[in-house]
Amino acid sequence: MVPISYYILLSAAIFSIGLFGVLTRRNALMFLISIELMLNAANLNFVAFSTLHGNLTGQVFSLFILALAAAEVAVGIGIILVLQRNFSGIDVTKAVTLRW
Amino acid sequence: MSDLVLLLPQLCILSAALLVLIYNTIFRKSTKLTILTLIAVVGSFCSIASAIFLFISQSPTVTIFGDQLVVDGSSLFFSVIISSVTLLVSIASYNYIKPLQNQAEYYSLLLLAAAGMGLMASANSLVIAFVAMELASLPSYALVTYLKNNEGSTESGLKYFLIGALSSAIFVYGSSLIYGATGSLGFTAISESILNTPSLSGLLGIGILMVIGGLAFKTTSVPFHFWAPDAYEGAISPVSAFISSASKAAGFILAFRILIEAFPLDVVSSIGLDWALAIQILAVLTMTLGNFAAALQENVKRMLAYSSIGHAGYVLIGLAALSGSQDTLVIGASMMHLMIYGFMNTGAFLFIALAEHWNVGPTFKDYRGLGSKAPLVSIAMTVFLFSLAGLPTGGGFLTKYVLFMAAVGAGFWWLAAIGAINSALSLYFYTRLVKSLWVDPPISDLNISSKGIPVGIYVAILIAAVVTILSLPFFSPFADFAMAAANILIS
Amino acid sequence: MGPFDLIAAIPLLPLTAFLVILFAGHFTPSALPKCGAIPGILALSGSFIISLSLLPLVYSGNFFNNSIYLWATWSISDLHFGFLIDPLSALMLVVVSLIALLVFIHSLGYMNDQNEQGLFRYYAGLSLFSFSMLSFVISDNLLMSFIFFELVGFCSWVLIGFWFREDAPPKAATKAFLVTRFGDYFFLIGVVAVLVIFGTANFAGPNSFPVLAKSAILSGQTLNGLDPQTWVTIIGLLILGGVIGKSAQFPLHTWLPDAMEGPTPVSALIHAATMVAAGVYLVARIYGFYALSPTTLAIIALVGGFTALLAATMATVKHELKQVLAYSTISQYGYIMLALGAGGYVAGIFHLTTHAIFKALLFLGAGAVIIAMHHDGDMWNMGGLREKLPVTYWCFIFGSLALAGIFPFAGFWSKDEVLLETLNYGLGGSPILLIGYAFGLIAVFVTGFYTFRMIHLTFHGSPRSQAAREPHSLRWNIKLPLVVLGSLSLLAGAINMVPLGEILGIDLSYLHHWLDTAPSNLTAHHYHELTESFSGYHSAYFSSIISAILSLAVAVSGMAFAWKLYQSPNPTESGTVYSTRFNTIYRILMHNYYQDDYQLMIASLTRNKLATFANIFDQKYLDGLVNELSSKSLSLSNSIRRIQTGAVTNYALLLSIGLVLILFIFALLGGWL
Amino acid sequence: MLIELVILSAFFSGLFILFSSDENSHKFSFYLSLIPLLGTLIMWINFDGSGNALLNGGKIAFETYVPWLSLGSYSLSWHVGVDGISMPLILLTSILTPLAILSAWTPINERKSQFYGLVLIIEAALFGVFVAFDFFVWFVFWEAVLIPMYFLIAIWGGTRRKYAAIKFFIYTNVASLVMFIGFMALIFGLGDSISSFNLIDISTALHSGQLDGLGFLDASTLKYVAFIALFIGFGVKVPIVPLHTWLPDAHVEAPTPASVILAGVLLKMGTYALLRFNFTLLADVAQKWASIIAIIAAVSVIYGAFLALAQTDLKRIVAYSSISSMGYVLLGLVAYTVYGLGGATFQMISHGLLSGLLFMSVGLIYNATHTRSIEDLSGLADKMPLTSVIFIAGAFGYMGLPLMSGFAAELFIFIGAFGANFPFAKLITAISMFGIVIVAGYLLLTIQRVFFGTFEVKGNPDLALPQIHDLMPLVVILLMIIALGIAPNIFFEMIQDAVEPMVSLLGGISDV
Amino acid sequence: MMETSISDLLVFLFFSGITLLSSAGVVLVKDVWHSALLLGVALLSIAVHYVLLSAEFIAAMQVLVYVGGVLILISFAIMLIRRKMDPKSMTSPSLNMGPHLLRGVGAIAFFLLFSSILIGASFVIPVGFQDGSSITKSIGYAMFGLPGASIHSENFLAAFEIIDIALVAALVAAVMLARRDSGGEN
Repeated sequence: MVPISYYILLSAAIFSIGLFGVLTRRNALMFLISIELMLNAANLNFVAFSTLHGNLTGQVFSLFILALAAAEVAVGIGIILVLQRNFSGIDVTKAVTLRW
Repeated sequence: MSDLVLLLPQLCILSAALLVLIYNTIFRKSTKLTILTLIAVVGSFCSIASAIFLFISQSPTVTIFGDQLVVDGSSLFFSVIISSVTLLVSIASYNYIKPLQNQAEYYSLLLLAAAGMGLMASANSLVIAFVAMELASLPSYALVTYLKNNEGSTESGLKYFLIGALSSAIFVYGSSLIYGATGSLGFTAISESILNTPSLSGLLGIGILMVIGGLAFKTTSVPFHFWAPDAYEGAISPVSAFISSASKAAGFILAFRILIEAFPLDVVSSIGLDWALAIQILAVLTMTLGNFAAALQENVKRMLAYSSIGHAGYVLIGLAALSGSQDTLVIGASMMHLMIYGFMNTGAFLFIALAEHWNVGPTFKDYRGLGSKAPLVSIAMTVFLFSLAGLPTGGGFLTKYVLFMAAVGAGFWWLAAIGAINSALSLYFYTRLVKSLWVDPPISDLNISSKGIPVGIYVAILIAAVVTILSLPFFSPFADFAMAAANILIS
Repeated sequence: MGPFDLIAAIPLLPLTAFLVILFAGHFTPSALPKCGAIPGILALSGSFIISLSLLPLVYSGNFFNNSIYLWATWSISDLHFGFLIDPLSALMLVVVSLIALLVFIHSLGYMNDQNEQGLFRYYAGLSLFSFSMLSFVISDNLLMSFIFFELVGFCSWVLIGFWFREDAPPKAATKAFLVTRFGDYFFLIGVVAVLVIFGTANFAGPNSFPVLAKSAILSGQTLNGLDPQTWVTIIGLLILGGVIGKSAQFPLHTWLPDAMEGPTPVSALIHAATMVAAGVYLVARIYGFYALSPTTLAIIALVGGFTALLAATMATVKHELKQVLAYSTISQYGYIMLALGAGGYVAGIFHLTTHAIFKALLFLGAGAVIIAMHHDGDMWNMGGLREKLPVTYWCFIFGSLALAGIFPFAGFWSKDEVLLETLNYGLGGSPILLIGYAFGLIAVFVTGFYTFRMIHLTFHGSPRSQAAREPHSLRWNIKLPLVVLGSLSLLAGAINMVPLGEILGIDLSYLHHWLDTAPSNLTAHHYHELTESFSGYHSAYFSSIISAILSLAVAVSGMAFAWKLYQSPNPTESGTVYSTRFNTIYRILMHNYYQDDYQLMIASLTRNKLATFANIFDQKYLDGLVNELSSKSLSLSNSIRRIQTGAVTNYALLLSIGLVLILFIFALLGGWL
Repeated sequence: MLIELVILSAFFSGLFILFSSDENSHKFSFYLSLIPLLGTLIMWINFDGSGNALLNGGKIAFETYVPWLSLGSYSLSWHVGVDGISMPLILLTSILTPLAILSAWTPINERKSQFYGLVLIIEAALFGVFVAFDFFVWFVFWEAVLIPMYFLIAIWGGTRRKYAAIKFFIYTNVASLVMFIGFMALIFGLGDSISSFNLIDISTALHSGQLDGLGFLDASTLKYVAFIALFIGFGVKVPIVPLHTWLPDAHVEAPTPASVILAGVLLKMGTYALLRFNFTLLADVAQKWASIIAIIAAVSVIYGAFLALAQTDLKRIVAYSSISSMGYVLLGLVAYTVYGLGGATFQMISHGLLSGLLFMSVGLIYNATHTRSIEDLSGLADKMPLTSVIFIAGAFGYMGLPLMSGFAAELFIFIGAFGANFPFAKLITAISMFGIVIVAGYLLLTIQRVFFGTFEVKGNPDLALPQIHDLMPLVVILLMIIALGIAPNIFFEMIQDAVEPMVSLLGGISDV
Repeated sequence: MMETSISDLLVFLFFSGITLLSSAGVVLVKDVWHSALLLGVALLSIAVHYVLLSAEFIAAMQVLVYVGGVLILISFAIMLIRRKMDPKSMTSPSLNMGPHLLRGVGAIAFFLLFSSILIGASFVIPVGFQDGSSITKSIGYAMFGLPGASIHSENFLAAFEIIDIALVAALVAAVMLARRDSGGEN
C-alpha cells in the first residue's frame, strides 16, 4: 500500500491540470471536460482519505459526486447546445454581449 | 414519521414541484398555466405556513436522519425567506411566461431549486450541503438559460453554469481535504475532531478556505461574484429576482452553519486559521465593488445586480464581526437584513419584470416618466429603492442600521464606517432610478395602457411593498424570530 | 389719580397717533384731510402740556423711577421697560415735545401746501419718531434706551428716504443707518457688558450701575476678571461709540450732511434738535458713570473740541444753506461733548437746550427760505430776501446771532458757560482740557465767520436769481413756529446767566439749581464731587466775565472778517480772495477732508474685495472639495466597472488567482508552509 | 395621546392629499394642515412639562411609552414627549406649514396634490424629530425628513434642481451616518449599564460616569470621538461653516414654500439635536472645548455674513444669512448659561419666522417679476408697496431692530455668551456681534437697490401682483415676529425653565 | 499496517504516470475529440487506482458511469457540434502550445502551494480495512443508514433521497434545454 500522501499529491496534480484546462482553453466543451477532471481528483482524494481513516464515508460520498458530475455534464451539454444554436460556435470568448 | 413533519416546509415545495411535473405530463389542456401557478403558489404558501407554525409551536432544535439534517430556528427562518421569495416569483411569473414555451418545466425547475435551497438551510453535514447545493444550482442554470433563442439569456446561462461548475468543484475538493483532516463530514463531528485531535492543519486550512470559496460563489461575494451581474442581467427578471434573493439567502445560511458549527472561531483559531479575517476581506471587497460598480451603470437591471452584490457585502459584515463580543446580535442582524432584503430585492426585480413586460427599454432614460404612467407600482418601487438605500420608507432602514450598530458594538467600527460610505454611495444610484421615475419629464413613446395591467406581477410587487413598509413599524416579529434563530445557532 | 399717572401718556400719545395715521391712511384715507398731521399735532400738544405739568412737580422734589413692563426674566433685576422722571429728563421732555409740535405745524406748510404725495407715510414716521424719542428720554435703564436709540435710527432711515423714488435720498438713508449702526454695535457691547458685569442696567436708585461701579472701584475687588477701573473705562468708551455715531461726532459724522436729503422739517426735528441730541443726552444721563474714569472724560472733551473746530471749518465753504446748518450742528454738538468731557455738566445741558431751540429755528427758517425759493437751497442763487421775507429774516437773524454767541442771545450764555467750564477745569489741574478750550475758541471765530456769510448771502445784497426776485409767499403755519422759536432763542439764555450774575452779584444760575434738585446720586453737585475725587477735576474759579468778554470779542471779529470778505454788492464764489489764495485748503474743505471718500472706500473695499474673495474661496475650495470628492468616487466606480470584461475565461482566471492569493495569505499567517 | 394624534393626522392627511386629484388639493391641504396646528395649540395651552426632559427631575408633558421591539439585550420603545425646548419648535413647525402651503397656491401649478402631500408628510416627520426620546424612533424621523424634501427640491425646484437635490440628499445622509456610528460607539461604550436606547437612561448613565472604553478607546477618548462624530453629523444640518456648502444650492433651487420649511424648520433639527446630544449628554466635553466651538461659531457668523454680502441673487442672500444666524445659535449653545442656551432656542424660533418671512417675500417678488437678481430690479416699492413694506420689515427684523424677535434672541445670546466662563468668551462674543453690522450692511444695500429708485425691471414683464392669500401668511408671520419681539416671555419663560437644569448640571454661572 | 512493497510502488508509479500524461493530454491537445478519448484513458487509470485503494465497487461505478455514461454523452455532444462546423480532417493529435498557456499560471501556483503544504503535513499510518470485511456490503448499508455495516460510515439516507431529486431536476433541465422548441418566441 503506497503511503497516502502520494495519492493526495496525485489528486492535487490532476486537480491543477483540470484547473489549467479551465483557464487556458476557450472551448466550452473543454471547460466541461476539465471540470470533470477536477471532480475526479476530488473523488480520488475522498477514496484515499477513506482508507486513511478506515471509514466508508469518503467512498460513499464519492459515489454521490460521481452521480452529480454526470448530472452536471448533462445540463452542461444542454447549455452548450443552446449556445451553439445562438452563437454558432462554442467559443466562450465570443459570447461577451453582457459586460461592464 | 415525526422527522418528516419537521421537514414539512421543504416537503411542501418538493411535492408541489413533482405535482407540477405530473400534472404537465397528464393534462394537455389549454388553461394549464393557471393551474401550474396555483400549485406553485399553494406549495410555497403552505411551506411558509408550516415553517412559521413549526417555529411557534415547537421551536425545535433537533438533528434528524442520523444528524445529517438539522431543523432549528435558523433553518425555519431561512426556509420562510426562500419560500416567500418563491411565492412572489411564482405569482409574478404567471404573466411573464404566459407567451413563452416550456411553462411547466419553468415552474418545476423553480420549485426544485427552492426545495434545494430549503434543504441547504437545514444541512448539517458537508454531504447534504453539497448535494443540496447541486439540487439548487442545476435547475437555476437551466432557469437562467430559459429563453433559448435569446443571446443574452444563453450567454448568462453559460457563464453561470461554467463558474458554478468550477466553484462546486472547488467546494468538493475543499470538503475532501476537510474529510482528510478530520475523518468525517458532519459539522458537529468535524468540530469535535478538530478540537481533540488536531492534525494536518495545513490541509484543513486550505479545505476550509476552498469551502468558503464555494459558498462565496453562492452568496456572490468577491472574487466569486463575476457571474452575478451578467447572470442577473441576462436572465428573465423573475428568475434573477429568485436567484438574487433566495439562492443568496440559502448560501448565507449554509455559510453561517458551516463557519459557526463546523469551524467555531475559538476552535479553529487554535490551528492558526482565523477565518473571520477572510470574511472581513471578502465583506469589504464585496461591498465596495458592488456599490462602486453600480454607480455609473446605464442598464437598470445591471445596476440592481451590482446592488445585490453590495447587499451581500453588508450581510458579510455580520459574519465578519463574529469575533467581537456581540455574536447573537451580529448574526441576528444579518439574518434580519437577509429577510427584509429578500422582499425588497424581489420587489425591485419584479418591477423590472413589469417594465420588461411593457417592453420599456433597459436603460435609465427609458424609465423616464414611468411614475406618472403607473403611479401605484412606481411608489412601490420607490419604497424598495429607498429602503435598499437605508432610508426609513421600509424595514431595510432598520436592518441596515442594526447591522452597522452590531458591527460597532462588536468593536468593528471601521467595518461599519466602510458600510456607511458604501450605503451613502448606494443612495446616489438608487436615487438615479427614482429621479428618472418621478423627476425627469416623461418620454413620449411610453404607451403602457395598451398592454393592460399584468395582474400577477402587480399582486407580487404589492405584497412585497406592503411587507417592506409594514416591516418598519411592526418590526418586532421579524426581530424576535431572527434573534431566536441566531441564539440557537450561536449556542 | 397720582401726579405721575399721566407719564405713560407722553410716549403713548404719539404712538396712538402713529397707529391711527397708519391704519386710517391705509384703509380710509378720506377720514384725515390733512393726511395725518392733525392727530400728530393733537398728540404732541398733549405730550407737551403733560411735560410742562411735570416741571413744577419735579421742582418740588418728587421724582418717578420704577419699571412699568417686564420684558424678560433675569436673575437680579429683570430686563424691563420703566420711566425715570428727574430734572434732566423733564427738561428734555419739554424741549423735545415742543420742537416736535412746532415741526408738525411747520410740516403743514412745508409738505401739505406743496401737495407732496405719500404724506401718511411721512406723518406716521414722524409720530413713530416722536414716540421713540420721548420713550428714550424717559427710559430708566440702559437697555430700554438702547432699544429706543435704535428705533429712533430706524425712523430717521424711514424719513430721510421719504422721497425714495429719486436716487440720492435712499443712498443717504442707507448711509445714515449704517454709520449709526456701526456706532450702535459698540453701544450694544457696552449694554451687554453692563448687564453682565453689574447685573443691572438701571440709571437711578440704590443699586443702579453707576453706584455699583463707584462702590466696586472704592472696594477695589476685581470684577469679572479685570479691576473695576478698567471695566468702567472700557464700558464708557463702548457706550461712547454709540454716542459718537448718533451725535455725529468726529469719525462717524459723515452721515449727517447727507441726511439733509430728507425733507427740511425732518432735518429740523431729527438732525438738529432731538435725535442727534440723544447721544449727548445719554452721556449726561449716566454722567455718574463717566465721571468715574478720567481717561473717558478726556477723550470726550478732545473729540468734542476737535469735532467743533473741524465741522466749523467745513461749514465755511458750503454752497447749500442746509449743508452749512448741518455742519454747524455737528460743531455745536462738539461743544456740548467738550462741556461734558470737561466736567461742565450744567454747561453741557444748558448748551444742549439752547442749541436745540436756535438750531430748530435756523432749520425751520431754512425751510421757509427753500419754500420761498421754489425748493432751491443754493445760497449763491439767493440774496436780497430781507425785504421780501421780513418775519423770516428777523427770526433767522435772532437764530444766527444765538448760534454765533452774540451778547443778549441764548447762544452767548450757553457757549460761554461751556468755554468757561473748560477753561476753569483746564487751569484747575488737568491741562489737556486747555487743548479743548483752544479748539473751542478758534471754532467760535470760524462759527462767527460762517454765520455771517450765511446771513449775508441769503438775505443781504441783491437777488441773484429769478426765484430770489419773486419768492413764494409764506403762510401762517410757517411763520408761527419761527416767531415762537425766535423769541425763545432770545429769552432762553435767562435760565443760566452766570457772567451777568457775577457782575450784579446775584445768583442767576437757575438751571444749576434746577439740576441740583435731582434724586440722590443724580444731582449736578454729586457729579461735581465725583469728577473732583475720581477724575481730579479741580475748579480754578476763573472769573466768568473775562471769558465772556473774550468769547464775545472773538465771535464779533469772526463776523467782521466775513463782512470784509463778502461785503461787495454781488459777491461771487470765485471772486472772494478766500478761494484764490488758499485754493488747496479750499478744495480740502470742499471735500470735507476726504472723510466721506475714505469711509466709502472702506465700505466698497469690504464689499468688493473681501466679500467676493470669501465667495470665490467658498465656491472653489469648500464647494469644490465636495464636488471633487463625488467626481473622484465616480471615476473610481468607472474603473471598477471595467473589471467585468464579459469573457468567462477572464472570470475563471480572476477567480482562481483570488483563491490562490487568499490561500497564500492564510498559509503565511497560519504557518502551514 | 395628543402627540400621536398630531403626527398621524399630519401624515395621513399628507397621504390622502398625495393620492387625491389636483384641482382643489391646495384648499384641502390648507384646511387639513390646520388640524395639527390646532393639536399643537391645545398641547401648548395645557403644557405642564417642567425642567429638561433628559435630566433628572424633568417632567415630560404628554409622555407615552410603548415598547416597540427588542434587539438582543437592547429594547427599543416608542417613547415620545414634549419639554420646554421642543414645545416652541413644534409650534413653529405647525405654524409655518399652513403658511407655507398658503404661499404655494400661486407658484405651484403642476402636480399640485403631490406637492401638498409631501409638505404635510415633512411636517409629520418634523413633529416626530422634536418629540422622540428614543434614539431609533428619533433616527427614523430624522432620516424620514430627507425623502420628501428631496422630491420637493428635485421636482418643483429651479434650474439646477437635480444637482442641488442629490447633493443635499447625499451630504445630509453621510452626515447622519457619521453621527449614527459615533452614537453607537457611545451606546456600546456604556456596556450593560443601559438596556434601552431611551435618551433619558443614556443621559443618566453618562452623567453618573458609567462610560467605560470600547475596543482600544478608553472612556474619555471615546467621549471625545463620539462628541466629534455627533458634532460633524449635526454640524452639516445646522449648518456650521466648513460643512455648509449644500445650503445655498438647496435653498436657492428649492421652490419658495419648500425653502420656507427648509430654512424655517429643517435647520433647527441640527441645532435641536446639538442641544439634546452634544450639549446635554456630553456636556462636560462641550464645556471643555467651549472656546474652539465658540470660535467656529464666530467664524460661521462673520464668514456667512461676508458670503451674503457678495451675492447678487435675492434668495442666495437670504440663504447665506441663515448661516450667520445659525452661527449665533451655536454661540448661545456653547455659552452654557441660562441666557445663552435659552437665547439659542429662542433664536431657533425667531430665525424660523424671519427667514420664512424673507423667503416668502422673495417668492412673491419672483412670482411678480420672474427674476431674483438684484441688478435687474429697482424701484419695486413704487409698484408693489405692500410686499416691499413686509420685506423691509422682515429685513429690519433680521438685522435685529429692537421690538422684533431677532433683537430679543440675539440680545439673550450675547448676554449669555458674554457672561460665559470659558476663556476668551467676551472677546469672541464681541467679534461675532460685529455680524449685526454686516447683516445690516447687505440687507440695506439690497433694499436700497431693489425697492428704491425709479421702477424698472429687466425685460419689464407685466407684474403679477400678489393677492390676499399670498400676503396673508406674510402678515401673520410679521405680527408674530413683532409680538415675540415685544413679549419674548411667551416662549422664553418655558425655554428658560427647560434650560435651567442643564446649566446647574455643570455648575455654570447660573445667573447669566 | 502495510509497509509499501516495491511491487506496489512500481504499479502505483506506472498507473499514476498514465493518469498524469493522459490528463495533461486532455488539456493540451487541440482537437476536442482527441481530448475526450484521452479523458477516457485518464478515468480508467483512476479506476485502477481505486482498486489499489481497495475500493473496488467505486472503481466499477467509475468505469460504468464515467467511461460508460459521461464519455458517451460528451462524444455525442462533439458529434452534434462537429456536424455543424466544417469537418476538419481527422489529423493526428497535436498539442496547441502558444502564449495563451500563460493564463494557466494560476493552476500551477495552486499546485506548488498545495504540494509545499503537503510535504510539511505528517500523515498518520493509514488505518485501512480488515481484509475480510466486504466494503461493498457496508456501502450498501451506509447508503440507506441501516445499522449492521461492518465498517463504520456516516448515514447517507438523507443524501440518497436528495440526490434522486437532484437527478430528476437535472433530467428536467437537460430535456428542456436540449429540446428543439417549435419556433418558440424568445
